[in-house]
Formats: sequence, structure tokens, C-alpha cells
Amino acid sequence: MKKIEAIVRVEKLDEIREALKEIGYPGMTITRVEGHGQQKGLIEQFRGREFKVELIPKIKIEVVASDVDADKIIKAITESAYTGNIGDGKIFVLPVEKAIRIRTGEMGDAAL
Amino acid sequence: MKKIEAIVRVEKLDEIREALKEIGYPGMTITRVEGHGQQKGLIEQFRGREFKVELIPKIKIEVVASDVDADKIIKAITESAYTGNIGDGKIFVLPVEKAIRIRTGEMGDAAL
Amino acid sequence: MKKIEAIVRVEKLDEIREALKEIGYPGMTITRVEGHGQQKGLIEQFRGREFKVELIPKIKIEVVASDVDADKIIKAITESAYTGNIGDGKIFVLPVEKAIRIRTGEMGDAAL
Amino acid sequence: MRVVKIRRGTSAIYALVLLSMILALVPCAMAGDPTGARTLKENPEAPVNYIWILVCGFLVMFMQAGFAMVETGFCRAKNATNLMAKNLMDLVIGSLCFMAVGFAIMMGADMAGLIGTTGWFLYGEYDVSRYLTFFWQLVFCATAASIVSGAVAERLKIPAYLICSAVVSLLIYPIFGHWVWGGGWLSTLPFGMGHLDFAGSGVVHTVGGMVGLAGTIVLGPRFGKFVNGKPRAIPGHSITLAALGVFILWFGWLGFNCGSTFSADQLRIAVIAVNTTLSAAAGAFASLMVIFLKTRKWDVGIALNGVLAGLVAITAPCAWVEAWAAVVIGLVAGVLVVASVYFLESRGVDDPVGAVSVHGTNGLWGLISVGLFADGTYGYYTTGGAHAIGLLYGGGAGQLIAQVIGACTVVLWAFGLGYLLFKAMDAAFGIRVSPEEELQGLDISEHGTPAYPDFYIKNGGGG
Amino acid sequence: MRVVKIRRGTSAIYALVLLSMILALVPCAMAGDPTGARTLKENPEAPVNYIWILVCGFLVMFMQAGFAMVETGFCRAKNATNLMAKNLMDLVIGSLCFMAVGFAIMMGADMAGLIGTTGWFLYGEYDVSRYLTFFWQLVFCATAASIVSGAVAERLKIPAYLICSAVVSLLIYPIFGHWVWGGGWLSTLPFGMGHLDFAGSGVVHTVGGMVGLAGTIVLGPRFGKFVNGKPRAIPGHSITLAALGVFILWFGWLGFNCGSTFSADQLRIAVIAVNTTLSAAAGAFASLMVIFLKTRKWDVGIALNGVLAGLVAITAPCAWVEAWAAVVIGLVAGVLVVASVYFLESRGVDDPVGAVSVHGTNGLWGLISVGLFADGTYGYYTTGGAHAIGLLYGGGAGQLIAQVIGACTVVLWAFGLGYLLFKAMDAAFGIRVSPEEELQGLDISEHGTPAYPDFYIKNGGGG
Amino acid sequence: MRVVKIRRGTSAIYALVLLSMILALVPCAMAGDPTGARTLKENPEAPVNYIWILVCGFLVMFMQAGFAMVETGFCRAKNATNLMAKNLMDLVIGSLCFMAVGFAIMMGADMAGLIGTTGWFLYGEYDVSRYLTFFWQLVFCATAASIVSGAVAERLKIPAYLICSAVVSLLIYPIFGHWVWGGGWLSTLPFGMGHLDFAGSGVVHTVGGMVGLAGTIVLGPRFGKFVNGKPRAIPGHSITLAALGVFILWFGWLGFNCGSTFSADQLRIAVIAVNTTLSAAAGAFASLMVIFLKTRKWDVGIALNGVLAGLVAITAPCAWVEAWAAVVIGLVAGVLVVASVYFLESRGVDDPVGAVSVHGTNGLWGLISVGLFADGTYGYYTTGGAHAIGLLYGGGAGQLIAQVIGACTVVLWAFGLGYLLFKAMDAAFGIRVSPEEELQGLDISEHGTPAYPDFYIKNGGGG
Ligand SMILES: Nc1ncnc2c1ncn2[C@@H]1O[C@H](COP(=O)(O)OP(=O)(O)O)[C@@H](O)[C@H]1O
Ligand SMILES: Nc1ncnc2c1ncn2[C@@H]1O[C@H](COP(=O)(O)OP(=O)(O)O)[C@@H](O)[C@H]1O
Ligand SMILES: Nc1ncnc2c1ncn2[C@@H]1O[C@H](COP(=O)(O)OP(=O)(O)O)[C@@H](O)[C@H]1O
Repeated sequence: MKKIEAIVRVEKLDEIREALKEIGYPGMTITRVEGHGQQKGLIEQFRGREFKVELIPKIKIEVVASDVDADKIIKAITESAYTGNIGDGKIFVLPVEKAIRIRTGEMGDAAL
Repeated sequence: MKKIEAIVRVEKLDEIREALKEIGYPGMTITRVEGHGQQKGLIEQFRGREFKVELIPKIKIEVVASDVDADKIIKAITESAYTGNIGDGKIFVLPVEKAIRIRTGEMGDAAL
Repeated sequence: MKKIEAIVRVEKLDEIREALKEIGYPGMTITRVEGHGQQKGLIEQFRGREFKVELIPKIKIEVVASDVDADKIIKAITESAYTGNIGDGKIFVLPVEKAIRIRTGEMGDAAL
Repeated sequence: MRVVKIRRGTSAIYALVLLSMILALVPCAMAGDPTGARTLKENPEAPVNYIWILVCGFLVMFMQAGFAMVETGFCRAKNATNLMAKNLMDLVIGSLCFMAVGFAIMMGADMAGLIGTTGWFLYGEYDVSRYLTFFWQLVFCATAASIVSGAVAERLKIPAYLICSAVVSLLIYPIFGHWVWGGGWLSTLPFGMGHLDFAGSGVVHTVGGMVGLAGTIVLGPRFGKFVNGKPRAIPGHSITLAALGVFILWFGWLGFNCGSTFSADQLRIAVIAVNTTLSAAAGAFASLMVIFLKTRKWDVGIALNGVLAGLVAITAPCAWVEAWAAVVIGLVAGVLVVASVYFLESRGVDDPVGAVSVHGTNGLWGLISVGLFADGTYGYYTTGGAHAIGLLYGGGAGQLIAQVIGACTVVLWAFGLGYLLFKAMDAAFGIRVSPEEELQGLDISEHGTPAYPDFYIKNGGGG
Repeated sequence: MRVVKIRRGTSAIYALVLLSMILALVPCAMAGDPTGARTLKENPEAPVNYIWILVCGFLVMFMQAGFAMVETGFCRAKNATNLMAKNLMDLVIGSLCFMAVGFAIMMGADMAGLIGTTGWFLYGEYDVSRYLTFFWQLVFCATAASIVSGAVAERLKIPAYLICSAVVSLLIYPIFGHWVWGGGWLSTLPFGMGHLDFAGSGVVHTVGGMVGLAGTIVLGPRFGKFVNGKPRAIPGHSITLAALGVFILWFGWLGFNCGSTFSADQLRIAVIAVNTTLSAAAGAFASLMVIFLKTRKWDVGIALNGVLAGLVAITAPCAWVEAWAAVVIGLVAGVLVVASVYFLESRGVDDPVGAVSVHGTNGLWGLISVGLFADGTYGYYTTGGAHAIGLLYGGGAGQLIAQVIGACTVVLWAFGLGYLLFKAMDAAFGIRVSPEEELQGLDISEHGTPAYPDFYIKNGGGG
Repeated sequence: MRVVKIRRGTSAIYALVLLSMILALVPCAMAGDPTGARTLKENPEAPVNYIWILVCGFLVMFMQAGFAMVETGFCRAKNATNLMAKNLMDLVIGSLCFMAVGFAIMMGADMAGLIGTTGWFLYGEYDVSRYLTFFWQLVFCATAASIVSGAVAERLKIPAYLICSAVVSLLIYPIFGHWVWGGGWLSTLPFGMGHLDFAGSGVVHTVGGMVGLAGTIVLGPRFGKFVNGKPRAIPGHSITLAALGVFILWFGWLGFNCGSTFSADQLRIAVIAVNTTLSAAAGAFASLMVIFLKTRKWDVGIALNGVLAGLVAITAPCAWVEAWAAVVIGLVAGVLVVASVYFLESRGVDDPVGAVSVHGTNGLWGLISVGLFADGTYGYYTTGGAHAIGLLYGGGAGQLIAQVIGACTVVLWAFGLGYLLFKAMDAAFGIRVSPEEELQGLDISEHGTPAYPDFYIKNGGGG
């Protein structure tokens, strides 16, 4: 199994979920995070003074999937998260050794 | 070492912590997340109109443990997080290569 | 590639970012988390009654880096996050199999 | 809310408004009573009236805080700064524009029952009673302007909003206000006692609601409001602040309605206070129950709208009806506001905070209700003279007709001008922010200032 | 707070309340003065009194916003919508029920010193002074009802709360109010000047606090409040809103106490304003210092409770004491509120916002303090007649006895009826939400509406 | 804001303040009118004045809520509890200290034009009019004390703040107040009508602002405010609460300015209400536009500061100028506040909420503007006597000179004493929290109570 971690634009979340729905709507967990990469910040202002916010709000989407499903999911996310501008985000894939569904005790791919 | 990631019900956090305390209260990190799996949403309403919230607040508990302790911890979480209803959540186990305690520089199991 | 997960003090974030800037300012993602380890809590009070908050706010910093960069980054974080008091936090290192930059489709080290 | 109109000796009719403005500036400041000493001598009871009107006026001014809180509470966190800006700036722009032009149009010397023509920039008499009238009218004008922001929330550009506030304060509100309260044609209709609107269900609330309706129609719905044509709820970010806003409005409204006697001698103020409170309560009760029967949930958001619906509806009749009628008016208002929200959404109209249903729809109901429930015990802002009497108290249909005429007029006037205004602005420079900005929230793109930078916000704010 | 009681010509004693209600509806509306013209003629000074009472009444109404903010600020985010619903609905239900029945019971023609019996549904005289009295009594009644919500917060079902609000407004408050302010038996006790409660430490605050105490006892503590029998703190979700609420309450309380002269002619209002402010300040100071000495932290939550304790305590004596006594009364109140909070928790009682300690305990202290500190310079809502004088000013124990009798009565009455009410409801349909709903928070289960959907909430809200 | 000074028969001059305090306590309570019956008989119009002053005083008290909301909104979430504590405690400490000593110094029998010397602890006459005066002065004093908290926010220790509040209420404010309003030397300057400050631009706002400036200078900037000497923005945690606070302040300010006639007979109150509103609006407009031209963003934070700048500036001249002048005064204030914020930051001064620029700088501008714009239609809190007339109305430079002298005096006095005070405290026990506590936020270290425990906070709060 793989854990797919995608860090994407906040505004893209709904679109990505739609894309994932089309390929079977896998279970997923999302987290509000902040980050920076190439995109080095955002100018805000407060009471007349501008300043740079270096950490920009992003969404982290985590999907644990079987090895076979992983590529499909990565593709769906990559396409739906794309705008072409700096800040589109990244996808990381990590190995997962075990998965358990608490409700049933099912393990492995059956638990996803 | 393993990283145990459990995604559980918000209301169950205290109970799970109690269960973990009993087996030695390992260090842990928790994160507020949202997710969906089998549980496809929650009906809320606003100013007279109902709507479905597809992403339900959950708690992610992360415990990095030595290979020997991992199973004990998984068992404690599985049992204490259980209600039997859809939405109980999942546990994923990932391999961890290194652990360092910043304060002392200790590494490996000693750092946990 | 490695994923470096550092759980550090909230107040140390700026200092750590400065330290990382000096070694090339890698992309990073941060998450607000709560945790406990050796540090077992904080005394707060409300309307005349004291109580212990067992889970203390912390920051999780995630940096995915090439195998070669990883050690440099770990060192930078370890040094800048250090105070010597209980609660300084931990660093975990996990293997990463794949990395993709959504904007360009670049993969592997090039995507970081 | 009517005021003692200050008619000057002149009866000249100016051919052009512009001309009149210039001419009005020619004569030196006319003899007034800037210290108030003469006024006091002539009327030793004046202080009671002054402090009553001022205190009630302060309360009306404070309603701005209520509007700001309700609107922001019912919208998303990513637009909270934007709503603060709009609610602040309509008061600011409104004050300055109303001083410059609006007040002259509304309360200046009447021309043909259509428009007032004197007193630009408060020029003319320097007189305490004139300042008093101006203060009262000013806070009312600001209320009308403020209503619009809720309907156009979360997508209208700031410059378009500022222009809209200016036009409402310069023209739309003062001209209609002149017709009803400034001695204009609606007040002299040959039915009943002429069109009656005690504290402004029509003049203030329907005007604001209709301009808002025009705005929301021209803008179109927010991104995500309709999915495949079906309306979705977009929950607001703070029920707490919304409720606080409603409590503030209820509080301020007591000043709004009771102060509209424009005189403390009218002991009828006690009846007005009771009616205002009972109608608000009845409105909340009805809204809450209607939705409870539908969804089995106690929907506090709709109950808050119900309070406001009851308050808007009782605003026109508050001085002319009995307590039981106030309860009935409020109950109807509470049902109406729910029906109106559903109806507008079914027609694809997206009014984020329910401003059109609260102020527009129930403003009209308030006007009509005068024609039904006026009980014949109170007159035209005075205990003397003819007393208003409605259909149910055997007054015949006369008053009702006058009310319906006024109601139709306000819809045509305010919606019409509002629509033209928004369409014109849209053609000129585009009134809606870009889709990216809307998704991100207006706070960052228009103001550079997220409202809650220390908190994690689930919607928008990102890059 | 007493009001000029409107006694009608009738002295008949009705055998049954129900019968009386029906009978009262038979005669046509009696001759009153609906326009206020006659009242004005008879008393040209009436406008000053009217605007004073109305403005103070508006302030009292605004206290609802204060209660809402304090209670929500001191409770968790997952129940914030629920607290808004409760604080809104007690005003709504209270207004409608008090109009229908409560007012008649409280201020109608007295029957045997026990109960008023005329004026159901405001039926009867259509008169400005009656409406004025009604408005004033209405906002007071709503205050009493509102206090309960804090004590039963975070676990009481909405329907149980609505019924409780109704019963308080229909019976518990009006009957006790009748005894003290409506010419009932407590006001005519043969000790001192009879039981005295200037603005309602007992009638409003202790009544509310005691019903709340009954509610919290029947409900039992919130999940997690006691761990192995030891009380735990459950911090509220917004100190900011709690503080805002306290400032609003302090502001409104000035109207509450000063307006209770029910007449602007009583220049004693200046003394009342000073006393109210000083007692509030002293209460905050005492609470803050007591806790500082204990924990070495500046506990603003307890200081906020201290303000309210000082305000509640000074409510009964505010017109009868000097400034120094107000400071002493406030200091004692500030200590008492802390002691009461600790005491109740030691007995296993969970009062989430401290409502019982603030309103119940200190309401009693306020009543007692009249018997101690009344300085013999002011009478029964008038400068004439006998002047209230307490133990410390050489007035003997008479007044103190009257105060103690009233204090015991209010505890028995309000706690007793409240307890019966909650027990009965609990037997009938269960007044407490399920443990799952409590853990998740009442906002979602009872209302379907989380208060802050755009923010991450640490407690509850999940599924 | 001036008050009828209560001069006692005594003209003795006490050598020492301490001695005077003791002596003042020797004579028994002098004959006053504690019931108000005699006052009413002598002046049947008194009730109107009493209720006017009380209601306006209530509004001034409510400004505390406004200050609390603005300051917390403009600071970070990790210090929100701390700001609530400070804003509450300055009112608490201020009330108690002003009662004990401040009032006697400010309004007691004058000694050499420098200081009042009678009435410690409100001892002396027990009289309704004295209580009335005390109430009014008390809420003004609390306002001055409250201003300081914004300037020293996010780093000052609580004990230092409490002492500062006490010293402001005991000495700094009352003595300067005595000079201007208590019959002291500034009020009798031989230029114009002496130094004029209608409602306290100088006495209240500049005093508060200058003490705040001293505090922020002694404290030094917050950690992170200047990076390599360049100022950084540290955004506040709630634009919503900041805006609410400004609306509350605007509302309260109407009472602050209008009530300062200390009499309802002065119908000039209508002019004051208009001027107050227009200046606030103009201030917001100017600030908003200045920043818009600079950054192309609609900066609502600065517009909120602009409102307050306009309000502070109009406070001194509000009764002496025409509407157009109020607009000009407000426009200048709006520009000035921006310039002042930039200037102070360029000098390394860190004033988290802009309190010095709003209250200090614009307080001075308000004083000056009396000398420029006073229009010769109103006198010294009365319609009779000499009328104030400024440079632009042909009154010559006399009034302007008096204003400049007063302005210089307030700067020297308040900044000087403030600086000494903070320096002395710093030497004695260190007034600034430790760097760790500052990073973590003062809420946890000083109070043990995070303001928003249910939410995730981005800054501080950790361990
Ligand atoms: N090396 C990395 N490790 C962890 N997170 C990263 C890394 N690089 C980027 N990110 C995350 O991805 C987000 C987008 O990165 P960015 O470089 O701005 O996007 P892009 O390269 O597509 O323009 C960042 O805000 C950060 O949260
Ligand atoms: N494949 C997955 N990858 C990541 N997170 C998941 C996945 N499946 C479920 N989750 C997380 O687990 C939570 C509970 O899942 P759900 O299927 O509702 O529980 P259950 O199967 O026990 O009824 C979800 O809300 C989501 O956060
Ligand atoms: N075994 C673990 N697994 C996951 N997170 C941990 C673990 N141990 C500690 N942490 C995280 O690290 C933080 C700091 O740990 P702590 O033991 O207090 O620090 P230190 O050991 O440096 O004094 C904790 O709050 C928690 O978030």
C-alpha cells in the first residue's frame, strides 16, 4: 500500500474531490497546512503597512491506496490540482506497511 | 521503528489517551483533520436549508514507536476507538528510518 | 528521498525557518499539532480553578529532501529548535518513494 | 418618521436642480438660532424633545454595528474584512453625501411634490433645530445604505459598493424619502391619510432591500451557491456574531421606531416600544417553528432573520396598531421571511444574508399592514387631527389603497434605479471580482487583510 | 423597581384564576388614553418620565446581548449556537408569555396579596401608561428568564428550555414579582418598610439563579466536569466575548437600576448610578484579588464574574445606600461569588458560567444588605413618606428581618417550583441530551448548525 | 465637558495635600440634598438634565467595551485575555481611585489654580447633584486610563499596568483636569476665553495618549516589530472585533461629546451630534484614501483608526464649530493619524493599536482646531456670556494662543509624569514580561487563561 500526500491550493480542494469521486471516491483525510516552496509568499497589509506572509495556507490530502490504485489517484490529483502557476503544490508517495479498519478489524487493502 | 497513524472520532480522543496511558503513555502528536471514507457526510443546516458536509472532523493520532511496542499500541487504539458504527476510522502503519530527540540528541528507540 | 518530520516548539518556528533559509530554504509544509512526550502538560486556569492541559500546541515541520540534503536539514533543525528544556521536540525520518511537482510534472529530486 | 419640515419663506421653484444648488449658495446664511437660546425661550419643553431625538438617533447610529455583525456572521470568514469595510464605508460615504446633497433633496423646500431643493451642504440657516433634523435623517439614510451590503456580499467590488452607497445617499433614498416624509406626493395621496410609513418600513427598509435585490440579480449568485440549479447552503462563519448583531439591531430599533415621533410629547412612544418588541418576538417564533416543522431542528439562523423580519414589518405600523396586532404582524413576517428566502432561491437569486427577504419583502408587508390594522387612535405624528384607521377597524379600503400605491412605488423606484445603477457600473468597469478572488475571499484581494490571521480558516485565504 | 400600579375600580375577588381570565375578557376594552393626549394634559412633565423609562428599558433589553455573550464566552465552541438559541428564545417566549398571562398575574388587580388577576393578553384599558408599565415589566421578566440558560448550559434539551422559559415568564417570576412589586404580601410585611428590593436582586436575579440551580441539580454535571469526584475546569471558548458581554451587562445594568425609580423626578437616580458603578468595580477587584492570592494569576474570568456579582448585589440596595456602602457591598459580593463557586462545585453542582453564584447567592446578599446599609435618606420609590433605614444606621433589625423573610421566600419559591418543573419534565420526556450529543456538542444535534464552521474547533463537532 | 463646580463656603488654603485630606474628613457630612427633593423644588427642570447626563454617562461607560474590542482586535490572539484584563481593570481601579482621591483633586475646592482639595472618598455633602457630577467625571477618568492599554499592549506586566491606571486616576488625569475644567490656571489664561477643551480632546485623549507614548518608549518595541531597524506589520487577530469596537466607540462618543454640555437646556447638543458624526466620517474617508493611493488596497484597519482620529479631534471643538468645519477637522485628522503612525514607527516607537496617533496626536489637533474654527456662536458651556471665536472667523490669535499653551502643557505634563512613572516602575521591578512570556503570549503566563482554547492559534500559546 502507498500513502499519497498531496499538498495543493486551498481553492482547488472541491475540484480535486470531484475528480476523485469520478474514479471511485477513495477514503481520504485532509489537513490544513501552511507551506512554501517556489512560491515565496503573499503580500498582505495591516493598518497601512504592507508585509509578506511567507507561509501560505495549503491543503494536504492524504489517501492511502493499494499499490494498483495509487497511480490512478495520483493522476486524478495532478490533473485537477493544476493551474500552471507557482504554488500548485506537490505530491509525495510513501510506503505503508499496514492498514486496519477500526470498526471491523479488517486489514490490508480490504481496510482502505 | 514504526509510525502509527490512527484517524479516529473526535469524541474518542480522551478515551484513547486513557487507554494509551495504561500501556505506558507513549509520546504522541495529534492533528485536527477532516475526512471521509464509508461515512459519506453529515447533514447540517443553515438559515432554513439543509446541506451535507462531506468532510467530517476527525483526529489524527501519530505515535512513533519501536517495532516491539507498535502492536501493543495499535491494539490499545483499536479497542478504545471502537464504537462499531461507520466512521470509527483507520490505522495506518509506516516505516520510520530515524528518530532524534532534539533536547538530547538521542537517536533511535531511545529518542521515543 | 526522505521526509523529515520535526515536531518543535511553536515559538521556535521563525528561528528554524531562518536556519533553513541559510542552507538554501528548502520547500516545507507546516502543521499545527498538539502533543505530549516527556513534557506532560501545562497548568492553565479558568474562573478560579486550575487545570492541566496535557496536549501542548506544537508545530510539525515537514520537509521532503533528497537523501544527500537530508542530514544538513536535520542538523539545521536540531540546532535551531534547541533550548535544552523538556518539550524541545523530536525529528522523525521516513522514506519517500516518489515526489511530483504538480505544476510541471517533474518527478523525483527535481520536484523538491 | 416624519419631521417638522422647515419651510423657508421662499416659494420660488427652481427650474433645475443644479441651478438651485448654485442659487442656494448665493444668499448668506439665513438667520437661524445657532445657540438654541431663542428656541429654548420659545419652547421651554424643547430640551426633552432634543434629548429624546438625539438618544434615539444614537441608537439608530449604533444599528450600524448590528448590521455589520449580522452580515459578517452570516458570511464566510474569508470575506469578514470586506463586510466590515462595506458596513463602515456606507456610514462614512452616506454621512458625507447626505450632508452635501441628500438632505437638501429630502427635506429642502419642496418642488412640485417631487424633490427638495434647498440646503445643499447644510448651507443656509445655522440653526439647532435644523441640525437636529439633519442628524436624525442622516442616521436613517445610513441605515438604508447599509442594508444593501448584505445582499451583494462576498462578490461585489469595493469601488462599485462605494458608488452604490453614494447614489443611495445622494438620490435614491432622499427622493423617495421626500415623497413620503418631506411633503412629497405620496404623503398627499387622496386615499386614507395619504401614504403612511411611520418609521420607514418602506422609506428605509424596502428601499435598501430593493437596491440590494437589484445588486444581487446583476451580480449573479456566488460561486457554489447553485449546483446544477439547486440551491446549496453556504453557512456563515459565526452564529455568535450574527446573534450579537441581531440583539444590537433590536436594541437600536427601539430608538428607530420610538424616536420617529420626533417628539417626546407623543406619549404614544410607550405603545411603539411594546409593539416593536412583540413583533420582533413573534417574528422569531414563527420563523423558528416553520423551519422546525420542516427539518426538526431548532434553526437559530432563521430565528434571527425572523426577529429582523418582525422588526422591519412593525416599522411602518408601530404607532398605529395595538399590541395584539403587533403580534400578528410579527407572526406573518416570520412566515413571510422564510417563504421569501425559499422563493428567491428558487428563482436563482442569491442573497447571502437574507437582506432582501428581511428588508424588502417585510418592508412591503409592513406598509400593507398599516392599511389593515391601523386602529384609529393615533394621527399623523400627533395625537390631534385625523387618526389612521385600517380595513379591519372599519376604516374602509382607503388607507390600504394608499399603502399599496406606496408599496408599488417603492419597488419600482428603488429596484428600478438600483438595477440601472448596477448595470451601468457593470458595463463601465465590471462590478464583480474575478472568480479567483472570490474563491480566495475578498479580504486578501481587495483589502490585503485577512480578518483572522491567527486562526486556521477552512475556506479561502490561500494562494 | 416598582411601578405605579394601575388599580381598576373593581375589587371583586375571583375564585379561580382561570375563571378570572375568562371574565376579564368579557368587558370591552375599558376607557384608557391610547394617544397619551389626556395623560400629557394632566401631567405636562410626563414626557421626561416616559423617555427615561423607555431609554432605561431599552438598556435592559440590551442586557440580553450581554447574557448571550457572557454565557457563550464561558462555554465551549461546540455549544455556542445552542446558547444563542436559548438566549434569543427566552426573550421571544418570555415576551409572548408575559404579554399573555404574566403581566396580568404580576400587575393585575391584587387578589389576597397573592396574585394579580386582570389584564390577560394586555386586554382591558388601551392606555399609554399601561403600555409603558408593561414594557418595563416585560424586559425585566426577560432578564429573569435569561439567567437560567447559563446554569443549564451545554446539556439541556431545547424543548425543555423553552418550557422552562415559558413557566418562568408565566408564573414563577410574575407571582413572586407580584408579592414584592405588585402590592403582594411581601411588600406589606410588618417589619421595616416591608420587604424592599429596589431593582430586583431578589425578584429578578435570585429567581433566575434559583431556577437555574434547580435545573443544574436535576440535570447533573456535564460529562467530564467531575473526575473521580474532583471538579475540573472546563474553559470557555472566548474570553473576549465573555468580557464584551460583561461590559454590555454593566452598561445595561445602569438602566436596570436607575430606571427602577420609574420616574425621572427622583433625582436619586444620580446616587443609583454611582452606587451601581462602584459596586461593580469593587466586586471585580475583590474577586480578582482573592484568586490572585490563591494562584498568583490574574484571573480575568473570575473578575468578570466579580463585576456581575457586584452588580447583582447592589441591585436591591442601590437607591438606599451611600457610595462607601456600595463599595463594601461590592467587595463582599466579589468574595462571595468565589466562595459560592467553590462551594457549589464541592457539592457536585456544575454551573458552567457561574450563574447561580452570581445571581442566586449575590441576589440574596443584595437583599440582606438593604437591611444593613439603608441610610435613611430615601423612601419607597419616592422622596416622601418613610425612609428605609438599616441596622448599621440605627434603624434596628426591622428592615433586616423583612429582608431575610423575603430572601427565604424567594429561595423556597423559585428553587422549589424550578425543581418541580425540571423533575416533571425529566420524568415526562427526559431533559438531558444523550451522552453522544453532549460530547459532539448541542449545536449539531439540536440545531444542525455549528457556530464556527470555518474554523477548526478542538472540542466536539465531529461525527 | 465642564460641570457646575460645587464650591463650598470654605476658602481656606491647605498647605499640604495630605493635610487637606485629613482636615477634609474632620467636619461631618455637610448638608446636601441626598433625596433630591430640594433640588427638584428649586429647579423643576432638573430631571431633564439629570437623565441627559446619566444617559450620556452610560454611553461613555460603554466606550470601555469599545476600547476593549478595538485593542484586542488589533493585537494577537495570544494576548487577548491580557487586553480584556487591562481594559476591565482600568475601569475598576479607575473607579475606586477616582472616588477615593481623584475627584477631590479635580473638582474639590481650588487651591491656587493648581489642585482641588476637598471631597476625598466622596466625603462631605451627600447630595444628588454632587453624585451626578461624580458619575460624569468618573466615566471620563476611566476613558483616559483606558487609552494607555493599547499603546503598551502585548508586553507590559499586569502589576505595572494596575499601578499606572491608579496613578492616572489619582493624579495625572485629575490634576490636569482641574487646570482645564476645575477652575484651574489653564481655564483662566488671559488669551481668548482661556484654554478651551469642550469634551476633552486634551484632558482625556491627549493625556491618555501621552502616558501611553511614555509607556511604549520605556518598554521598547515588541519582539519582531523591527527587523534590522525596519518596522514590520504585526496584524491583529480580529478585524471583526476591531470594527465592532469602533462602532461602539462612535456610539459612546456621541454621549461623550453631547453630554459634555452637562445640561439638556443647551440645545447646541444637536450641533455637537452632527459635528461628531461628520468628523468621524471624514476621518475614516481621509485615512482610507491616503492608504488606498499608496497601496491600492482598501485598508479597513486604517479606516477604523481614521474614525477614531476624527472623533478625538472633534472632541475639543465639537460645540464651537459648524458642520463644514467638522468635516475639515475630520479630514485633517484622518491624514494626521496616518502620518503620525508612520512617523512614530520611523522613530522606533511601537504602538500596537495606534493609540498614540489616534488619541495623542489628534487630541492636540483638536485643541488647536478650536483656535482656528470656533465660529463665535457659542460660549463657555452656555449660550450666554462671551462666545469662542477662532482665527478663521476673525477672532484673532488669542484663542489659538490659549489652545497652544494648553496643548504644550498637556504634552509636558502627561508625557513627563508618564515617563517618570514607567521609568520608576521599571527600575523598581521591571515592567516588561520576559522574552519567553512575550513569545508565548501574556495570556498564559500572566493569566493562565488562553482566550480561545477551542481554536487553533497560529501565534504563541505553546509550551
Ligand atoms: N520539499 C518540500 N517538502 C515539503 N513540502 C513541500 C516541499 N516543497 C513544496 N512543499 C509544499 O508544496 C507547496 C507548494 O510548493 P511550491 O513550490 O510553491 O509549488 P510549485 O512548485 O508547484 O510552484 C508549498 O507551499 C509546501 O507546502
Ligand atoms: N483510504 C484512506 N486514506 C486516508 N484516510 C482514510 C482512508 N479511508 C478512511 N480514511 C479516514 O478515516 C476516517 C474514517 O473512515 P470511515 O470509512 O468513515 O470509517 P469506517 O470505515 O470505520 O466506518 C475518514 O473520515 C478518513 O479521515
Ligand atoms: N513517540 C512519539 N510519537 C509521536 N510524537 C511524539 C513522540 N514523542 C514525542 N512526540 C512529540 O514531540 C513533542 C515533544 O516531546 P517531548 O517528549 O515533550 O520533548 P523532549 O523529549 O524534547 O522534552 C510532543 O509534544 C509530541 O508532539
